[in-house]
Amino acid sequence: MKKNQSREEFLKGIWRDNPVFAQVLGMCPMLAVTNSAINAIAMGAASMFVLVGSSFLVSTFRNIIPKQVRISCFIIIIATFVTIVDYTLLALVPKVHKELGAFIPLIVANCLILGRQEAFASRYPTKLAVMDALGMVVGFLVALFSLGAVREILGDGALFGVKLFGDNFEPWIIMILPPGGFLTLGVILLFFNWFKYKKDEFLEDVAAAERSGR
Amino acid sequence: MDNLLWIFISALLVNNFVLAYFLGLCPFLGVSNSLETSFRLGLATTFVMLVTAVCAWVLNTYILIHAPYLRLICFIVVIASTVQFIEMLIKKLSPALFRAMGIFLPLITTNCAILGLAIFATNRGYGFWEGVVYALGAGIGFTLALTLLAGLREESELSDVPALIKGTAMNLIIAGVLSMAFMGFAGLFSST
Amino acid sequence: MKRFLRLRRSFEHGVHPAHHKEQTEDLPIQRVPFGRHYVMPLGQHIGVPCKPVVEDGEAVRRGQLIAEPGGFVSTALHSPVTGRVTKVGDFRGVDGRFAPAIGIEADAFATQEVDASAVPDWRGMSLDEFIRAVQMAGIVGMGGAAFPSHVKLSVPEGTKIRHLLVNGAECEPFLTNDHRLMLERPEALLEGAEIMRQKLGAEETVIGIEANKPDAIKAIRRHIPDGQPVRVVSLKVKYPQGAEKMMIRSVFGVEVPAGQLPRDVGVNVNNVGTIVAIADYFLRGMPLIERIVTVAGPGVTYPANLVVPLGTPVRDVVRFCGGLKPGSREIVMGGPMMGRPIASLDVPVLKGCSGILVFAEADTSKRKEYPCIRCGRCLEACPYFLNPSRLARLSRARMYDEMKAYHVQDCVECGCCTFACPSNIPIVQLIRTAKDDLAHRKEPDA
Amino acid sequence: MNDEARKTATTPSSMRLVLTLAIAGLISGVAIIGIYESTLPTITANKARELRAAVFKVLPGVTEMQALVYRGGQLVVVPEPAKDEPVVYGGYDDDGSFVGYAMPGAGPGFQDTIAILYGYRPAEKLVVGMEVLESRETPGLGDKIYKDMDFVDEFHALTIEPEIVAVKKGTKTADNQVDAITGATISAKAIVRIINETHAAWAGQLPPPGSEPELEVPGEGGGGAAP
Amino acid sequence: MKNKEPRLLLFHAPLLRQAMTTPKAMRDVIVALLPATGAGIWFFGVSAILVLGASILGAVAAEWVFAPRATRGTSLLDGSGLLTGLLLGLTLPPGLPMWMAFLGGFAGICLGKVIWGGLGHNLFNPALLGRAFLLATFPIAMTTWAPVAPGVFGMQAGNLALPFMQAGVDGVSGATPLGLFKFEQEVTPLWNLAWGRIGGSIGETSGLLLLLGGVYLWIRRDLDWRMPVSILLTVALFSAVLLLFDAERFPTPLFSIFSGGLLLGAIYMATDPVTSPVTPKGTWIFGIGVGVLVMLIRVFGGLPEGVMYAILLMNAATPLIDRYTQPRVFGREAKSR
Ligand SMILES: Cc1cc2nc3c(=O)[nH]c(=O)nc-3n(C[C@H](O)[C@H](O)[C@H](O)COP(=O)(O)O)c2cc1C
Ligand SMILES: Cc1cc2nc3c(=O)[nH]c(=O)nc-3n(C[C@H](O)[C@H](O)[C@H](O)COP(=O)(O)O)c2cc1C
Ligand SMILES: Cc1cc2nc3c(=O)[nH]c(=O)nc-3n(C[C@H](O)[C@H](O)[C@H](O)COP(=O)(O)O)c2cc1C
Ligand SMILES: Cc1cc2nc3c(=O)[nH]c(=O)nc-3n(C[C@H](O)[C@H](O)[C@H](O)CO)c2cc1C
Ligand code: SF4
Ligand code: SF4
Ligand code: SF4
Ligand code: SF4
Ligand code: FES
Repeated sequence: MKKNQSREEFLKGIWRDNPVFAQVLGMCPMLAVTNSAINAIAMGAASMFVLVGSSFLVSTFRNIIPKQVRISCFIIIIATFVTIVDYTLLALVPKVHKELGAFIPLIVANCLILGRQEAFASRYPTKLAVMDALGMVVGFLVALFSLGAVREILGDGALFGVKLFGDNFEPWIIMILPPGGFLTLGVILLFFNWFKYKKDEFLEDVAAAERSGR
Repeated sequence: MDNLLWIFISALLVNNFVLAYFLGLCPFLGVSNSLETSFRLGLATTFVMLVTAVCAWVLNTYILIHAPYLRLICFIVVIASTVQFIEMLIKKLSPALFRAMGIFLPLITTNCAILGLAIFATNRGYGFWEGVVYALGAGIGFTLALTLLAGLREESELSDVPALIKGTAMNLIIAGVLSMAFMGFAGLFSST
Repeated sequence: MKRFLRLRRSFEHGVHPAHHKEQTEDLPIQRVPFGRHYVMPLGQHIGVPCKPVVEDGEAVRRGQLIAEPGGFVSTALHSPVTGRVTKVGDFRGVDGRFAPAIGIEADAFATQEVDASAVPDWRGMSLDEFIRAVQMAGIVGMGGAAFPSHVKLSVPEGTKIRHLLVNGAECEPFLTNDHRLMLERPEALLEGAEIMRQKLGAEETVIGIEANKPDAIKAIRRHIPDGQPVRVVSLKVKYPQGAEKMMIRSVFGVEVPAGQLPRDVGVNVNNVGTIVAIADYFLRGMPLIERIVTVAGPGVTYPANLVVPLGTPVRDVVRFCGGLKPGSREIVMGGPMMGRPIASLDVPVLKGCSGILVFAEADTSKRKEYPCIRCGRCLEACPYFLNPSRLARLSRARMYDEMKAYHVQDCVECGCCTFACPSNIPIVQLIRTAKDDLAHRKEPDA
Repeated sequence: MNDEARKTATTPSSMRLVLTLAIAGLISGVAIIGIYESTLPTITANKARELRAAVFKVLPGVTEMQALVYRGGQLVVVPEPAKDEPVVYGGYDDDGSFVGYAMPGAGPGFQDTIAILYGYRPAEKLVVGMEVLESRETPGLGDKIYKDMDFVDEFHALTIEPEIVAVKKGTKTADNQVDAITGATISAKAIVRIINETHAAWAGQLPPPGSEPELEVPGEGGGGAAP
Repeated sequence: MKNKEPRLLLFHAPLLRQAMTTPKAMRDVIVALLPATGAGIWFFGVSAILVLGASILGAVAAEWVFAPRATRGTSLLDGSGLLTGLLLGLTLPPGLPMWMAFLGGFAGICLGKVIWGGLGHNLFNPALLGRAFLLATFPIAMTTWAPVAPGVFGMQAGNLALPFMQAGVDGVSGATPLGLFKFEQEVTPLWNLAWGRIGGSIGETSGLLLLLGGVYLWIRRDLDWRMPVSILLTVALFSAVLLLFDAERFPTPLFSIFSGGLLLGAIYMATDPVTSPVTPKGTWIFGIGVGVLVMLIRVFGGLPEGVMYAILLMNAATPLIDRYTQPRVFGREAKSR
């Protein structure tokens, strides 16, 4: 029971409640750093560390932290993790850090993370909280990656810096520029809606078939 | 180093916070369904940005040179508390003004546009006035983008937009087109 | 500025439809011979329906009172013919729905003359008696709205009527009944106007006529008795010059404030037909039992201007004019811009029916509709400076309440916007829908 | 949910609130300082390495460098330049003799601020190298200012007086001229403008050729933060 | 009498209509554009035909693909899709690879029209949206101006580049009068500007023919004269004022008006009824806004030309303008809406 509940918590974040596609949270880092797949992954990893870590702490101490100051505590915790990530990346992979630039500190402001603490971690036992965090962040990663991949492939004719279409492919510069971010995400969301719509249609048909079958 | 005019224009149009830096998207996509609200939210944001710029400058010049590692936490805590303090002040002094934009202040204080402003201003080593002008540009730019989007959204209520597209997808595409249009400002006042 | 506008003798915006009057403008007014069956709906005027005072089978004389006012905003009804009441009950009305009316069968052998025994002495009357008399004479606005004229006469304390404005614009295409009337009975018109003016205590009478009826203008000017304060004003040919507020704007250069009435700017507007009806009653004792109707349109064999006893089925009128041409699909009561389409030929001619126009399907508004391209032509057309494009789009989106902010209530449904729209959008219907919705939603609390 | 209930049931004393925050702050402070201290050496080392690499790149033949700032009317060697104090880097060859300055400069480009470092040999008044440290110029167009080697190479022997001018591609005649990049004229001109402005700014402050500051500490040059 | 009762219709008044219809308006605009198009073909040869064809094809294809099955094809009949394609093509450089032109038309209609619900519902000018998309996507190809073709049969190698592949040869950039003026301080003689034997987009070069088409549209009452007039006046005034400061650095009013895409934009694109304000006052504001933005971008901005961006930006502001320039209703005090 508990087992598959935690599995459930994990899975929901990836598709049904996908933070980006379904909940439209944490858009800013989402769009800002996804002009290449690698940046997207790096950002995702950073967020993962922060979200999972803070969810863990928050839900562990959820009974000790008084309601009145919980938000402040959350923020302090998150900010701490972010600072840690910031310095670690700066020390280990300066190149990536330079690419992501100011957007690592901005993870603090990412609605997704604070949102999860408030909505989930502060209410549920550690195990579930971590699973939920993992699910969410994996969903986030999926979104980041798909966006980053599309933008890099079209915008640079490459994936992870590997040229795909030979040298005289004409890159779609716009994809690397800000408008490309908005447009691509918009179109992806469109497909997401379309898929859901088709799915619902399908389910209805099935239901109808069954009803007629009875 | 950069002249003030360029800082202002750059933050306002060329590198608009929303349309070029993707900052403050949540309010941008969330609140922009009504024109009045958007405009007031924009004003509130501009105001908070000004406060932020000042705070950031004070912190950078007096505290953070000794303890750079506290940057993030300091920014958050100080900005949040200052804004809250001012919020109370406004509530006391001018209820009207409070009703106009006060309600938004809590919503804004931790959003990434504000924090972003502080961090960018720091990274570029802006002085006091540069910081203030930067904040002003960024704030007005945010208001501009928000108001335009809100107007377009209200208009699209009247046109039969396919159901699949209605909602966030459409807003993002509008935003995309807007940021495409804002590319026209690139290089404005930089070569003169 | 105002001065300049007054010189122009017109209002802003509006449209210029081809006026198609050549068909009938030179045809003298004829009488239709009496037929057999007549139907007098009890609610053919704006306001409360009237109450029948006759029963089935009762014999009635031409001009005899057959129904009395049902309230203040209501008028009397008189028998258009000498004959027998066949039925007091429901008959098919203009819109095809059944409505209470009095059916009369003409007596084929009676001499159809009005007993002008009692010609009322209007000079002796007090204003209130006069108003009562107008009401009992069954006189309503012949300008299309069929609004009880006595209501307009009864001005509340404090408002002083300074001008009597006689509306001879006849801006609607095809229609020439007012034109012929002014041409053939100028004396009656002037007499009636004088009666009204004196009773209203107005300083002068102004007769507004569109410039495309010079003969009418000349005729009236020629007959003005010296000493009678009458001005005949020639107005720019433009639809809707005849809308009272537009005409007031053209003639006096003032705008009647929205939501207010002509009387609030000291003007009383009456159609020429109404004025002549006044004269006919107070000088010849004939109540309102017949009116002049223009029968025209591409679908009529012999177009004409006819004096038609009220209640005459459209069928008889059309037959008198040689019947319908093949392919006629639409018959309109009133003008082509504001008139109402009728559902069957049995519909009777009413007090407010200024014309019977017959069209083939090709001439009607059965045109392909395109989306609104926001070209703004409707804004340029609307004489009330509304934003029809916006109103139509809001109505489509069912955002009726938002439409109030765009003053949907000020729309008089003149149809200029629809006329001008290149996308054939039924703007007027959309607006009407919204108005109805708003009105009916209001009812409960009001 | 029952712990939820418990929380709301007991309204804790403000004492407790403050305490909680204080503790939280304390812990986080400790954590942060910890990570800071442990990463600081590597970070500074990285920065220094990057800087040295850049300096050596723009000043060919240089193997040693030190940070110089203008204080009290002259250029002095400082191990740690103060924050936002204008700084140049002196470059020296193996036998410690002065080669030239590596001068950081920045200014508005087509999209956003461009930060560069260029090598300057005062003796011949020559620009001998240019490196773009930071730019958000359009990929495929503006980024040619560092991707297009033809353009970068033009800064290997460039007379800086009276001033550098960018001319339409292929029309370079004098050796104070730079062939602009077609399609990215603005970025190209921006680079030139930045160099000219930086040069003008320092002109009065650099000592006459030959009397540059000596190389002080061989080995670790000034680890001054890159602009 | 002879004929039996007809079944009566109940169409509502008004039964009369003026002559103009929306498809007629679109057709008029296409007709008005023919002279300029011809000139483009004359100057740039087969290339022009190829590019125009590709962009029109792209636009129409998008219209067709995304139309709901029920109305598929019918939406093409009003001719607005074709017009969009044509206008887009006229704003493209003649040397552009055909696949790019096609993509532009397709993207323009998708992002600029279909998404909003088709004709009349779009918020941005589809043709210009398509162009903006292309410019941001392929900046180099889009700023590579082929020289005027040797003859009607002249043709650029670039046109035939394989889909998604580069145009191999990269031609000389900045050969437009504006580019020359901005980056080489070189003034093109006015007559060339007016007649159009100059580098530039296919349809933008021949100012006189564009004006001719404009007059035709004005006579047919298809466009709101306020729009072009306000734009051109603003631009002229703006550059006249600049001249007072520095006659060397700034362009003359006539140069400003006849160079670049200003005439094409002011007469055929800013006037797009769908994406410009409906109210007369709003039209003035829109026009002045476009004029000012154009001059800002041209004179102080990074790009040589700004008409497209100016119009798109004002499109974005149109809802606001419309909202605050509601006409004063008859018999009421003047008030915003
Ligand atoms: C409740 C009510 C009271 C009216 N009272 C007057 C009046 O006192 N004076 C007047 O000139 N018209 C009066 N009218 C008539 C209208 O002004 C208008 O003449 C009538 O509706 C027909 O005009 P139309 O053909 O332009 O619709 C009144 C209308 C209504 C609905
Ligand atoms: C759009 C419109 C056009 C009108 N045109 C005329 C007209 O041409 N002649 C006319 O007598 N009344 C016209 N009317 C009716 C007048 O507004 C007004 O009701 C009438 O002249 C008042 O006189 P009555 O009550 O005697 O009809 C028009 C009304 C509207 C709304
Ligand atoms: C999307 C886009 C991006 C651009 N990016 C740059 C850039 O990064 N740097 C630059 O100098 N010009 C850039 N430009 C401007 C033009 O490419 C260039 O300034 C113009 O062609 C004039 O330069 P030229 O005379 O060398 O052709 C860009 C233009 C567009 C449309
Ligand atoms: C005067 C006029 C100008 C037009 N200009 C444009 C234009 O610039 N771009 C465009 O895509 N469509 C234009 N159209 C066609 C139509 O309005 C356009 O396809 C709609 O924007 C599509 O909804 C124009 C139509 C007219 C009547
Ligand atoms: S009723 Fe109709 S036709 Fe007659 S005058 Fe009035 S508007 Fe004109
Ligand atoms: S006239 Fe028709 S198409 Fe033009 S704006 Fe009005 S409603 Fe729209
Ligand atoms: S505004 Fe129109 S609907 Fe309302 S009363 Fe006047 S005519 Fe009737
Ligand atoms: S019908 Fe209404 S909206 Fe249309 S023109 Fe007449 S008054 Fe204006
Ligand atoms: S992530 Fe930027 S405001 Fe929410």
